[in-house]
Amino acid sequence: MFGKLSWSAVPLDQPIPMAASGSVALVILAVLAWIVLAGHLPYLWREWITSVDHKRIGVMYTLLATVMLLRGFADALMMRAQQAVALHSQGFLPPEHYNQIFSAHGTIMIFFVAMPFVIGLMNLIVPLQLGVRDVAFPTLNSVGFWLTATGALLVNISLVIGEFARTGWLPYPPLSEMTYSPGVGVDYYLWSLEISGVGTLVAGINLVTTVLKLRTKGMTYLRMPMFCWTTLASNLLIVAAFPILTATLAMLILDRYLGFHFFTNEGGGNVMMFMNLIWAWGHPEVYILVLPAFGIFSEVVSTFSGKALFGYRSMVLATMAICVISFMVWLHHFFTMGAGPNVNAIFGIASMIIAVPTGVKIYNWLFTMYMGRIRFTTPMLWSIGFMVTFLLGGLTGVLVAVPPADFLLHNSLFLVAHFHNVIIGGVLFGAFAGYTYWFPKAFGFRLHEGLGKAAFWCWLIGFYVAFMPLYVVGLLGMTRRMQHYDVPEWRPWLLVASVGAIIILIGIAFQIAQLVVSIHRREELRDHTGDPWDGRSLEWATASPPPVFNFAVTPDVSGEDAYWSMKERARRQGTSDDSVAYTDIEMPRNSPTGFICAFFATIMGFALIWHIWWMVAAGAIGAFATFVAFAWRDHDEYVIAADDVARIDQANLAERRAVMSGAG
Amino acid sequence: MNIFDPQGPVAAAERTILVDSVAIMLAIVLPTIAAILGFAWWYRASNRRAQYQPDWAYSGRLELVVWAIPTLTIILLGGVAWIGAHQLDPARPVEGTGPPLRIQVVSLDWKWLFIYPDQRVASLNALTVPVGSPLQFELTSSSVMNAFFIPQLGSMIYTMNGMVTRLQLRADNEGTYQGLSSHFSGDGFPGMMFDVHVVSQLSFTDWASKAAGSNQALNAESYGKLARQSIGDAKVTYRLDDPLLFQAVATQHIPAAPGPSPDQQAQVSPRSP
Amino acid sequence: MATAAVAHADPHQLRGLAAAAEHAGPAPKRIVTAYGFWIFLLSDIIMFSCFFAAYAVLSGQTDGGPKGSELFDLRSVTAETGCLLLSSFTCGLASIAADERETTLFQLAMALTCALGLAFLSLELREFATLVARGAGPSRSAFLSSFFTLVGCHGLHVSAGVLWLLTMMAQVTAKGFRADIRRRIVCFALFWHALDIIWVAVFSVVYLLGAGQ
Amino acid sequence: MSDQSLESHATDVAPGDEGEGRVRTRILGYVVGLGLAIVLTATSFFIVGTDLVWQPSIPVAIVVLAIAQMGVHLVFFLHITTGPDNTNNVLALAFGVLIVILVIGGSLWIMANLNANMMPMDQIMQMQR
Ligand code: HEA
Ligand code: HEA
Ligand code: CUA
Ligand SMILES: [Cu+2]
Repeated sequence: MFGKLSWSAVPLDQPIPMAASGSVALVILAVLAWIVLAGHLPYLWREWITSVDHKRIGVMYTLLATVMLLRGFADALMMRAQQAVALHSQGFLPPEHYNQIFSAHGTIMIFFVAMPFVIGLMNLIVPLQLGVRDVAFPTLNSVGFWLTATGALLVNISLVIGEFARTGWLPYPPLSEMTYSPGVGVDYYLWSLEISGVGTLVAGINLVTTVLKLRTKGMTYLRMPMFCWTTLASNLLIVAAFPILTATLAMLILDRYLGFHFFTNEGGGNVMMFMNLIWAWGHPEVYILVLPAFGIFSEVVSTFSGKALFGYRSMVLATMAICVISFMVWLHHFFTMGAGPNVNAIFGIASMIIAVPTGVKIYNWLFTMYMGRIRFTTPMLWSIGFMVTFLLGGLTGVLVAVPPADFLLHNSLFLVAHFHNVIIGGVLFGAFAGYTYWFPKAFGFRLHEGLGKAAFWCWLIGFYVAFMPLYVVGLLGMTRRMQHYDVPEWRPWLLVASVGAIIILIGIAFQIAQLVVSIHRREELRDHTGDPWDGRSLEWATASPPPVFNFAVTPDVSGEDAYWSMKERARRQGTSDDSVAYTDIEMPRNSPTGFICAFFATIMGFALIWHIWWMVAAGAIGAFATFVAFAWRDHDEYVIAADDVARIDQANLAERRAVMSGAG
Repeated sequence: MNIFDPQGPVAAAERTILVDSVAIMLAIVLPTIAAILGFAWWYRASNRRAQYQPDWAYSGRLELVVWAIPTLTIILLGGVAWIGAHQLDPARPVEGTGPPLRIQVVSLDWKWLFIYPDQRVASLNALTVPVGSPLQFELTSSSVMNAFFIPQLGSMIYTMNGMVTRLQLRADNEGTYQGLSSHFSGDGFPGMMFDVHVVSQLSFTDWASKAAGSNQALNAESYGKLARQSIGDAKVTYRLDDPLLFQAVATQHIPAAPGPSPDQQAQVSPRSP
Repeated sequence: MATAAVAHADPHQLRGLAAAAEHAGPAPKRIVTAYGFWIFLLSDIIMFSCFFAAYAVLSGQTDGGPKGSELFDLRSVTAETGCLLLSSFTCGLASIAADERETTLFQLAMALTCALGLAFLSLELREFATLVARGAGPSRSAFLSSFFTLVGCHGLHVSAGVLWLLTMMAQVTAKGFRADIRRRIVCFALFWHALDIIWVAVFSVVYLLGAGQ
Repeated sequence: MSDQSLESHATDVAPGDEGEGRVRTRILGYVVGLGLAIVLTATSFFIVGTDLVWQPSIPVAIVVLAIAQMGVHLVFFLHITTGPDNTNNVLALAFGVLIVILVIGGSLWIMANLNANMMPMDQIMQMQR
């Protein structure tokens, strides 16, 4: 009846995880109870859960990422603590725990922190920058988000019921095959990624179509803000790479569930095929993450330097070059598998070539600052911190792209330091820059600057203290994923690294404080103008937060830096007349399709993991029925009358004008 | 285990390539960092002496430079990579003073088996090699992937069931070094360190003949016991009864190791806290 | 607002200042929907390319079991191919009928498409059943694993297509040729034709090249 | 998305769109496509079963015929052409095809190289036993 599931799957005999997950469950229940009792449920359901508004969905994506960041960071702290004590001893985490922790940390950070963070920001901002009212597929967008959330949920269920994979964040066979990993851990991994992978693909299709087909009048390709370009590139990569992940994991699933022989030791299977395919996805994946961050930095640097982006066309070219070349380098993750020298060298050189367009980007940001007037706000600090830090990470990346150097450094902590250097220094700093930069747009008030700067400095210093020592131990021969070790020389460096993690923790505390304090003082931090930073692109042309329809009248664009040039012209021409012709606006209706789909997907995923076949069938039928029901709807749009549009818009304009006349 | 303290030609060459590559890149990365910090400082909004040109966003000459500098660096570095990949191809023969020594390596859950087919001996978790001889490794795995790595001798290489990878190294100084598995292979993985004893040619012959007289025999049967999962095995030397044992493993005539035993499988393992 | 002491312009009063003839604005829904679906199809094709790559790499790994040339029955494949080709044609007729608002013709063409699709599926299932009965099931060898996965994945797509097709017939019956339903018909037609393209690759690579091995 | 733009989108065509055509001509298009596809398929099947062609060239011929037939399907059934209004559709297709080529070609090359270096088991057997 319940497949492999029994009470023994719940760790009742283990006080620590039980107490930990029990209290988390209690907190969640308490929050849910509060929501229901205080009567917030209808509001949440109406305004958020069923929302198909790209801004709301964007916010929910980032929220998911932030929550999962905390989980991923808890794992990171435990790893650092374990390695700090595990010299000549087992430390406090036995191998079966430790191995789950680094696997969960990597999986969560990549799929449920970095991905949702950048996808959230793109969802939130890109339609605004393009000057349109919505994305291409609003309801599908919601489905995509909820499927991602399903994946995250399944990973976290594995804490309480069963176990997570103990194979690393990429489950290399044959270790991940049934013979060597008979538990349900790998199955949790596989199904949560298959499900969230579909969600990501949907998000990618949505954003590609939005950028290519929905631009406001006059918004030609070469007038799009850089962030739209990097969004396009990143989502093209999603669309091209995620099917590879889906197919590869499907093959592993078939091996595990139906006794196929893709990657088994028996039956003529070939494990190398897995490495090959998974990295054909995996390398583009890291650029999926970092390209949007590059876009954010482009916006931030040019805004706070008070200058147009230097070498815009070069930037576009570099972005698209990275997009294509990233599909030609994947072998650099297995130089040490024994391929011939020609293959190794060609892929090594191809990897290095990516340094050229990336370098062009760095120099273009540099020359954007040149002869600018730089304001050191928090987003700008993150950007400068990024430029310096990412250079070092890129340098070590290019170093491991030299095959003979990689023969020494592969899988070492040097490599771990490389990728944290580019991911934290690139993706995470970018996400934080975007978060502070666009927060006022999303919520109507700015974040506290002082606390933000404090967080930045802790992160920056903490990062260097936590990861520079890992470069050193890597050079001292330490490999990754070691639950304990017997080499005393490594110890001091690992201790320093734990101190770094604690400094980062303080940084995170500042970020949380920043959020709390800013919400508290939101009235004095209120952004009345819709344009708190003197911005350049169209998202600043509308109110903060923008009305559902984004723009009362969609703007007409006649050059790069659309909003900046509008402001320039207004400055030259003096004041304006208000005779705007408002029209009715049609907006898509909210829909619970996404949430209900995710509900059935969760059931299906869970049932598949535990081999409860009747429940799988029930979930599948439910999901199909949801789609048919959705397709059967008669009215999928509602109309906002011109009068209402006018009222909302005039109110916003009045507020804006009041502030401006107050400012002189 | 410091890779900056190489004990053989392969490791030494790789160390040099590593240092050279970093130097080449630093030559352009350091000025870039300086420029970033410098520009950020000089063009701060409060500096009234700094020029402000809000519309300056294009300069063909600068663009050219911006593309050219990284390109040239990469051409140089790419050359290093191309030559290095060929010169230091793991399978490429290494010269040496002594006679070449064939060693067959099997990674097991979770220990290392070293087979010396010509000496008819084998050893577990300890590798003894003569100084100066070209060491010709052939490697395979009894079950899951591992990577064979002696940091001070150079190049690591994967081991995989049903396949044979090749690696050629040489040790130039006597002494004891550490080797390890540098690819995660399951619960016992961190325990897969092994000692590497680099000894004189004479003591190597001694060691081999002593091992050949060992009362522990390595054949299909004792190998079958070894292939079961275990952690913390002692260092043992064997006389090699079956000189084709390695081939039998590599060609899967001996099936892949079984993995966790059924009672381990039955128990649902604990989860991360 | 200290940081932004510049004038804040109202964006829309500047409309029409410069004639923006270069880009006309957002595309209509029909184009957006079809384009999005087109992107999905491309990603689906990339997924298939992984299965093709796996098949190509593993097709020699028979583990002592039967080879392709011993297993494949080209007559059955010819019949399957015929079914799919004809169904592409009838599917095209259905698109035309939908554009012309010809309900009867549309339903007829869709029913034919469905019948051909089901015929294809039953032929394929029969082939699979014979293989399994002969001890050449997917867990026999890596070659057979990749064969069943590649061909089966295409079969699953066809099954999903049939399900979709039936839903579309029901929708047209219930709601007529509404704009959103016509958009879905366009997407369905794209999907069905794309499956045909993949089948061309399947019969060429798997059956025809495999029969020669 | 609301249908804000009622202007004509002369520069844009949806994939699958065949433009304004009379029913007769449209049906004719499908008939021609079907005819070509049948001829190409038949040729493929014929070639494998005959001794009339030089055997080693058969794989090449099959691949070429398959590509031709995919082209036929694209043009006559999916209505993807190279017209200026089709730029976006064709570019997307080109990107997809590029990735497919990279993934399949790259995988085959890499795997062939690895397999050769790790020597197929049987060969070791022949050499050693
Ligand atoms: C996005 C990717 C990502 C990120 C951000 C991190 C962040 C960190 N990682 Fe992680 N790591 C990986 C991806 C990532 N890691 C991967 C892929 C692996 C390999 C796994 C494997 O081996 O299989 C790995 C492995 C890995 C190891 C294993 C090494 C080994 O194999 O032996 C260690 C050890 O210490 C480690 C440490 C850390 C630390 C200390 C951080 C810290 O920097 C933690 C930073 C903390 C946060 C990022 C969270 C908190 C921030 C907030 C909550 C902000 C609040 C925000 C708002 C209000 C907006 N990581
Ligand atoms: C966002 C993530 C991200 C980014 C952007 C990068 C960027 C790069 N990475 Fe990294 N990488 C990872 C994430 C990332 N990587 C992860 C997660 C892994 C490990 C996965 C695992 O095993 O678990 C990894 C592993 C990894 C390997 C495998 C090593 C091994 O397993 O042994 C290699 C090898 O080539 C590599 C190379 C590179 C290169 C060449 C770049 C380049 O793109 C960097 C380019 C940037 C610059 C060089 C700086 C700016 C340039 C200039 C200022 C111009 C002038 C400079 C020069 C000419 C040098 N990376
Ligand atoms: Cu890996 Cu052969
Ligand atoms: Cu990579």
